[in-house]
Amino acid sequence: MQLIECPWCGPREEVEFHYGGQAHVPYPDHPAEVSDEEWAHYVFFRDNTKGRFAERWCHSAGCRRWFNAIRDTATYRFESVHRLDAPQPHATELARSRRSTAP
Amino acid sequence: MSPGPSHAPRTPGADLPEHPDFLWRDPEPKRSYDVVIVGGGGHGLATAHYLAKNHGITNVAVLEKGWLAGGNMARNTTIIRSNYLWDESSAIYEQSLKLWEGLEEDLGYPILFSQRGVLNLAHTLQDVRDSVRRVEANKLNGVDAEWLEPDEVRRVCPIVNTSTDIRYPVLGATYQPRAGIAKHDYVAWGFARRAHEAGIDLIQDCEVTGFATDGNRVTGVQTTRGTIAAGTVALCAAGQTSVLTDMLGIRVPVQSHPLQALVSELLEPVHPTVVMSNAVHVYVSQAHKGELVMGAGVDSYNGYGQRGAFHVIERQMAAAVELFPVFARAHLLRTWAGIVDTSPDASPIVGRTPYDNVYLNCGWGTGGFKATPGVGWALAHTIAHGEPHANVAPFTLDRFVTGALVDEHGAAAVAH
Amino acid sequence: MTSPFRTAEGGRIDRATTLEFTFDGQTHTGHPGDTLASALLAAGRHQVATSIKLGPPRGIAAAWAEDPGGLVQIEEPFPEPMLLATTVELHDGLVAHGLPGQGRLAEISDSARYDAVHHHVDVLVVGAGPAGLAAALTAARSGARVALVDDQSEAGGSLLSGTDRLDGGPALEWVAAAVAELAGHPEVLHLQRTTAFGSYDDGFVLALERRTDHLGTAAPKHVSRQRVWRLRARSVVVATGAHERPVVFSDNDRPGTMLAGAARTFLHRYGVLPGRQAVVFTTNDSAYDAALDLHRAGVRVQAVVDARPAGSPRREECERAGIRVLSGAVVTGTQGVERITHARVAAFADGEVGAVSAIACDVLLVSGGWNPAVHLFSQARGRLRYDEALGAFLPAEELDGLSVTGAAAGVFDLAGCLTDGQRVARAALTALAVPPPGEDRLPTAPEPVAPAAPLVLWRVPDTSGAGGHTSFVDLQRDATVADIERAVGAGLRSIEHIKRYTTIGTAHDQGKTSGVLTSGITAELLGVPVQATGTTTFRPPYTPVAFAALAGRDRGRLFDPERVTSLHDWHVAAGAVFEDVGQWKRPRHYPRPGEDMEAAVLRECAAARTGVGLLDGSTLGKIDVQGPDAAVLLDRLYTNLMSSLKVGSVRYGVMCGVDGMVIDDGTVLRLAEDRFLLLTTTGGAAKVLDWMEEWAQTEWPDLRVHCTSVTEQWNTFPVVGPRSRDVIGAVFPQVDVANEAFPFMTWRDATLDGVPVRLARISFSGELAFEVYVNPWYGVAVWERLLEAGRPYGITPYGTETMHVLRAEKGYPIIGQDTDGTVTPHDLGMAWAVSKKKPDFVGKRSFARQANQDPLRKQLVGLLPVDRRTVLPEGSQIVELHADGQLPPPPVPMLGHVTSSYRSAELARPFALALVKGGRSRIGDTVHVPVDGTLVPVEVTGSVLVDPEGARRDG
Amino acid sequence: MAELLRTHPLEAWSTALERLPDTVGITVEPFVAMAVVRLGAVGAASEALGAGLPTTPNTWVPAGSGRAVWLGPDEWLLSSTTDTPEELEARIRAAVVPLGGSVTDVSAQRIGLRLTGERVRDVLAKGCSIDLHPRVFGRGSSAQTLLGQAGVVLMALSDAGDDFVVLVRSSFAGYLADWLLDAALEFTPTHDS
Repeated sequence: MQLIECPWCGPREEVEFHYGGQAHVPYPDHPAEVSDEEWAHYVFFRDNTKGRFAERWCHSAGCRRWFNAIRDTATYRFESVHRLDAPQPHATELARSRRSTAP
Repeated sequence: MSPGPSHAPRTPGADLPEHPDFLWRDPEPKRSYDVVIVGGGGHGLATAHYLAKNHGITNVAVLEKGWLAGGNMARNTTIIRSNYLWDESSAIYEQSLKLWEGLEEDLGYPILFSQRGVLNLAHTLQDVRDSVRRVEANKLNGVDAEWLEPDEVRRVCPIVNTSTDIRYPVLGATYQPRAGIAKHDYVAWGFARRAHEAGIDLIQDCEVTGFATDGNRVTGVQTTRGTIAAGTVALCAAGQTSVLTDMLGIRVPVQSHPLQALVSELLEPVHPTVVMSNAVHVYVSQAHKGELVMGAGVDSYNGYGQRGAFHVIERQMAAAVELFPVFARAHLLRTWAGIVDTSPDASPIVGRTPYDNVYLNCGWGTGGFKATPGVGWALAHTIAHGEPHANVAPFTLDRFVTGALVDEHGAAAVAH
Repeated sequence: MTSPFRTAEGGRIDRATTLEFTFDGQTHTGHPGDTLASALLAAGRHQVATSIKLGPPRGIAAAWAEDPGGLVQIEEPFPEPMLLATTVELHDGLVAHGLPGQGRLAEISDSARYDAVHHHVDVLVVGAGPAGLAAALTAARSGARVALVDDQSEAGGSLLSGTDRLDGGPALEWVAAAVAELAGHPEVLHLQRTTAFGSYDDGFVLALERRTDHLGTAAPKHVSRQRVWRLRARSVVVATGAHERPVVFSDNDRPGTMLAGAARTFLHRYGVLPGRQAVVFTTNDSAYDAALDLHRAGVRVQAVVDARPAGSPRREECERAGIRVLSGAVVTGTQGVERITHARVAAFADGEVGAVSAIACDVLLVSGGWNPAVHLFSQARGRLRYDEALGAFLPAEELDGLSVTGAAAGVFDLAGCLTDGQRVARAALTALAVPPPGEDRLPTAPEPVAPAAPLVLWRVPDTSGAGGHTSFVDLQRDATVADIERAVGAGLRSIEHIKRYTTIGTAHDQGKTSGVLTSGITAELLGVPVQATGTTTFRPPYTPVAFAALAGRDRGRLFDPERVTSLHDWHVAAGAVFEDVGQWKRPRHYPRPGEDMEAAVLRECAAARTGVGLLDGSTLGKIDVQGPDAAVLLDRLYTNLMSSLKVGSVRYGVMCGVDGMVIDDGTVLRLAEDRFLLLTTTGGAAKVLDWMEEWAQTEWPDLRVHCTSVTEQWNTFPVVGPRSRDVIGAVFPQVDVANEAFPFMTWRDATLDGVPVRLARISFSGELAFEVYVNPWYGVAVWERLLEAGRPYGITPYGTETMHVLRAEKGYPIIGQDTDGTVTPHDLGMAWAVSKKKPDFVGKRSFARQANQDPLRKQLVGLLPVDRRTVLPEGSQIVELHADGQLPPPPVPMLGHVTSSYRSAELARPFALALVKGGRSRIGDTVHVPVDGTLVPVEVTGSVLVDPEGARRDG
Repeated sequence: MAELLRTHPLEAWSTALERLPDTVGITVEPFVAMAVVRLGAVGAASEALGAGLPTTPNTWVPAGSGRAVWLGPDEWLLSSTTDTPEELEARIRAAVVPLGGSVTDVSAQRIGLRLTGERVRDVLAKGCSIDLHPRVFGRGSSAQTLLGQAGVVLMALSDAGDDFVVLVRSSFAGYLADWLLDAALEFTPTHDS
């Protein structure tokens, strides 16, 4: 059972946290204008990186604040945690461009 | 109460048949194959077997990054059932179950398929509604299924706590008599041996590091043992799927999570069937040698570590003792974890990809083992004909665009 | 009853007290401090069990958890399957018998208590041997918070098994002093009988304390029998020692064959002689201690058989004692039936075995070297390396916050263990920025005799003609050298495959003695280095742990919290039958004497439809939403428009997920321009609040809005029925309850004896209805006022079942019952609740997807069984018959399923709600529902079956 | 009509709690007014409220007749033993709404339990994963965390680790009381079940 560093409350047991999946997936500015496929990607498709991964967590049993983290999905080690108002140094680096799923 | 001195030696485990004297050879990879299957687990090996058996395609390599069937196949709780809610799901799982019923003969391998039945317990009124809904759908789909009242549950599995004063009393259960368990290593090795006999190369310690592509075709697979040219590529890597699709630049809506399981010491037979419970999350069977085999819930976060958090096991034990008071002093002997790839609608993703000659098979979540022969059969057909087999046709990648999901979350029982 | 093999004196047992126990139906005696194994050996009994597959006898082969032989079943004081006789502490009245392989569970449930405790320390030391004690003392002396856990009944580790001396006195005197000193440090937790069984991230170690097992029937009932310690340490020191390893030879499973170190333990710790006539077979110097100690204790040591051509520097010591030492020789096999009578010995050079001669003995002591107990290190994902000299796997790296010391790290001499333990502890303290103690004296240990290099010998070539079939590698699984040879012959190379093919290492001992042997033998057969073969993964738990111990106190009523409203005691007193809704207990109905649920519900429904009924709706989720942008957030999360809602008014709203499927619904009260009160479903309360927080925090942090749960801040009592206005008017005389003054879907504030109360005209039944909101401090009092005022009108408390009937008659869906995560508002016929004005809201975009345009989507409709009798089971499927009126063969196309079904007092017939493909286009059609093998014809209707024009809600 | 009577969710537990020895004393706190304050501009609010709101996470401070507990970077729980719930909410509203804050009466949302005695830390340790050692969790410390399976707000009232207040959602009160009584059992030797 891991300790997870809440940016506000400090290290707490992992049972106090809720996992929010990949970070930095913004809600489309104009959903009505995106294609079905782009919309599907927003709704269903998330990176599933093996290794360093930018993801969202919420200290649900504590201060109930969401935050971002860089975690290695192979070792489960947390590299860093970030308040939502903090800049995201790794975001761009971790973001990947992908080709479409259209057959 | 005490049987006193030990009697004539019982021989648990003696019912485990010997493995054959020879299983498979470790060949050097050839330069080129008609079909390269990435992933030497149950699905990959079954696909190889049916490619040879049903379609005469034998110039095939199965690439395994570690040891054969050492991933989820070696780590699962071996529950086999087909009592799924939606037509699309019950179709492929039921065909798979029918194949299971003839698999021992087909493979000439004692896979110990034991049709001891599966109970899915209902603990709330909504569980009951969902259960009846699933049973009625199963019947109409030709899947054996019945609804059991608590006293009937007790008759099928006397050790289940059906008293009304527990936190979540058992209000009944769905029952599929033809469901059961099998010995996972035996199944995998049975497929592997047949594939090997058919001339298919099973290549271990061969990790895929990249793909050579030409437009919308993959021309070769780059591996730690050199580049291998491929006419067709099938991805059967379960939890590792995204690692491969990332190399191909294909986005697939799966997330890899740790799924833990555990086993007790060998015990005298107490548990005649398989019991699964959603509200009181536990699923348990007593395997052939007498050990209790249990699965826990999927850990919440993405993880490729083949290990999970122990609080999940502790919660699992609480549920087990709550539902099976006699388990109190059974002992946890070993825990482990696999990596399950879960999809947004808890249904698999099988079929075409943006590459003309690459087929995808993933997203089975916790349902992969029971589907092994079924998906092997369908994927082999799909590869041989270049067209999706009817049983996998509904499970395309583009259903997430059209919205035609096969959502097994809402109304399915425990998704294991 | 006698103990012929008990020494005259010595040992750590209390000879003054005699304990009586029963094994295999025979009564024996022993002493406090004995294990079941030592007491049996004292009685001259080696055989404990028979083998799992083949059936020959199996005896005690080691002195603790690594024993592969002595599996027993406990019968008294309470049946417990499969324990090792070597780890069962003796107590009066113990009843046990040997196991051939399968344990037996009790038929009755276990009444013992189990619990878990969280404990935080700076330094956790696992193992109270010399290295562990030295480490613990150093850490404790620094004033740090320390925990020392050890699996034995007393501290000392290997010192308990020998005659070592420290500071010129018996080493155990130093142990006693160390334990006393630790007890004097307030920040030290020292636990014996506590096995660290799992090591996880961030210094998290799980340990099982056996608190009362050794007390037998005298165990106090209010104290937990076993406790799981959840230890969180900033630094972990693993000092778990090493397991002695046997050498494999033919017939090495014969009772009387025992690890040499174990024999020393039985002698020194338990005052037991393993036999009268011993042969010692070794590949290293450690077994010479066993030979000499047993000799001094009066055992005739026939020979020390040392596989090393050069033998040992300790040869002379033995010869002075008259013990024959055969160097460059091996034991090739044993003779005897139930018990060893002879060891077969032969010269051994360059892997070749010479002529065999038999040496008489009743015990054969074997040592093939030592395997450091690296389990906890490996579980923490530390890499291991194979050490050619030791023939064992050692930690290959330093881990953050976890260090290994003593024998577990390959340090085998006493002085070395002490200094290494201290060094590791000081390093740990330094890493934690805790100043190591100034005064930190170690006891002086005698200069160790430089040992001769051990020989790494996995197995002795089988000259018995059995072809390795009697050369056992894993005694618990009856797996032999022949089995490994066969696995390799089958084409297997991976040690994981070998393990599965042979089942080695899968038994109770999880391969403590067989694991490394298997790696070694496999490497030999494959002609590869042992490092390349490696070991199978070390997985928790280190030793087996009872399910109940891990379940802890989360059993019975503590298994999962029961949530109740402030009215719960009243409901119980009123004879309510409860329903589990999530974690809540809700009254389902209130049967009167002689009433079944159907009768009670018909009565409750009739009251609500014709008089007045009262419901405890307090479990509904309530969220207070405040801030200048409150309306903006609601507009983005509800499908309908909330910003246009007037202060003082109420609106029903639906929430969808981004996929456009309904996730929750409820009413919204606008309390002020910048403040709303949201009502959610009972089950959805937490999800909806989290959902709102997630969007507000992660997506729209610019919105000035705050959400606060007030679910338990308000009781909610719907007062329902034509006479509800009379009741509310009577209880709140100051409120004008006339329809014009207090119209439908509005709310008003009122007070009752100075207590603020909120009233709302909301109807989930179609009847004239008011909801009363009050602080639960006063909940019971207000509830009783309502009952009192309603008495003239026969006010009737009703439960969830009646609530469901009433709402279903009106076609109001229950999210989660009439929906399953695949249903849109349009499918529910709620297009009216989906705003067309708003440019966007969560889920809107998904409505435009292809599958959402399908005219054959399932839609919510009503069903009326044509026979006017059948109550369709909820969950029933709906089908279309062939023209011939027959059911087509499977797979039968299904149109949908019954989501809700009730008997209606109002309609005087049963009815149902259902999701049906293209349902609204089928209204008027007759379809069929299979029920118990018959096909029940049902008419498809609209979903609103009672008062479609809504005349009643205004009374 | 007679004044409306108040009922407490733990009335049925009172005798069992009274039977506990002093080493694991558990008493039910009387009802007090409580309100959740949400606000960015802390300084100003403290001034307006005439009570300092703690800005250090996981701490509480005395505030008037009650306490101010840190719940989040812009969230506090204020209590008062002298105000009625309505008075407390009104007073705070007047102070914080002009500053863009909000306030919600949550007086009945949670109930309070006072845990006193030399063994209460051992009782809490059976279900609370955070470190309650006085060195790290002395007077003035607070935490929102899990106790057993119930979410709680935990406050340390002494530097000796022998005096705590636990706030728990009212609907979980019975569960937590049962949980605590069960956890305290081993410290009540007279008790034999």
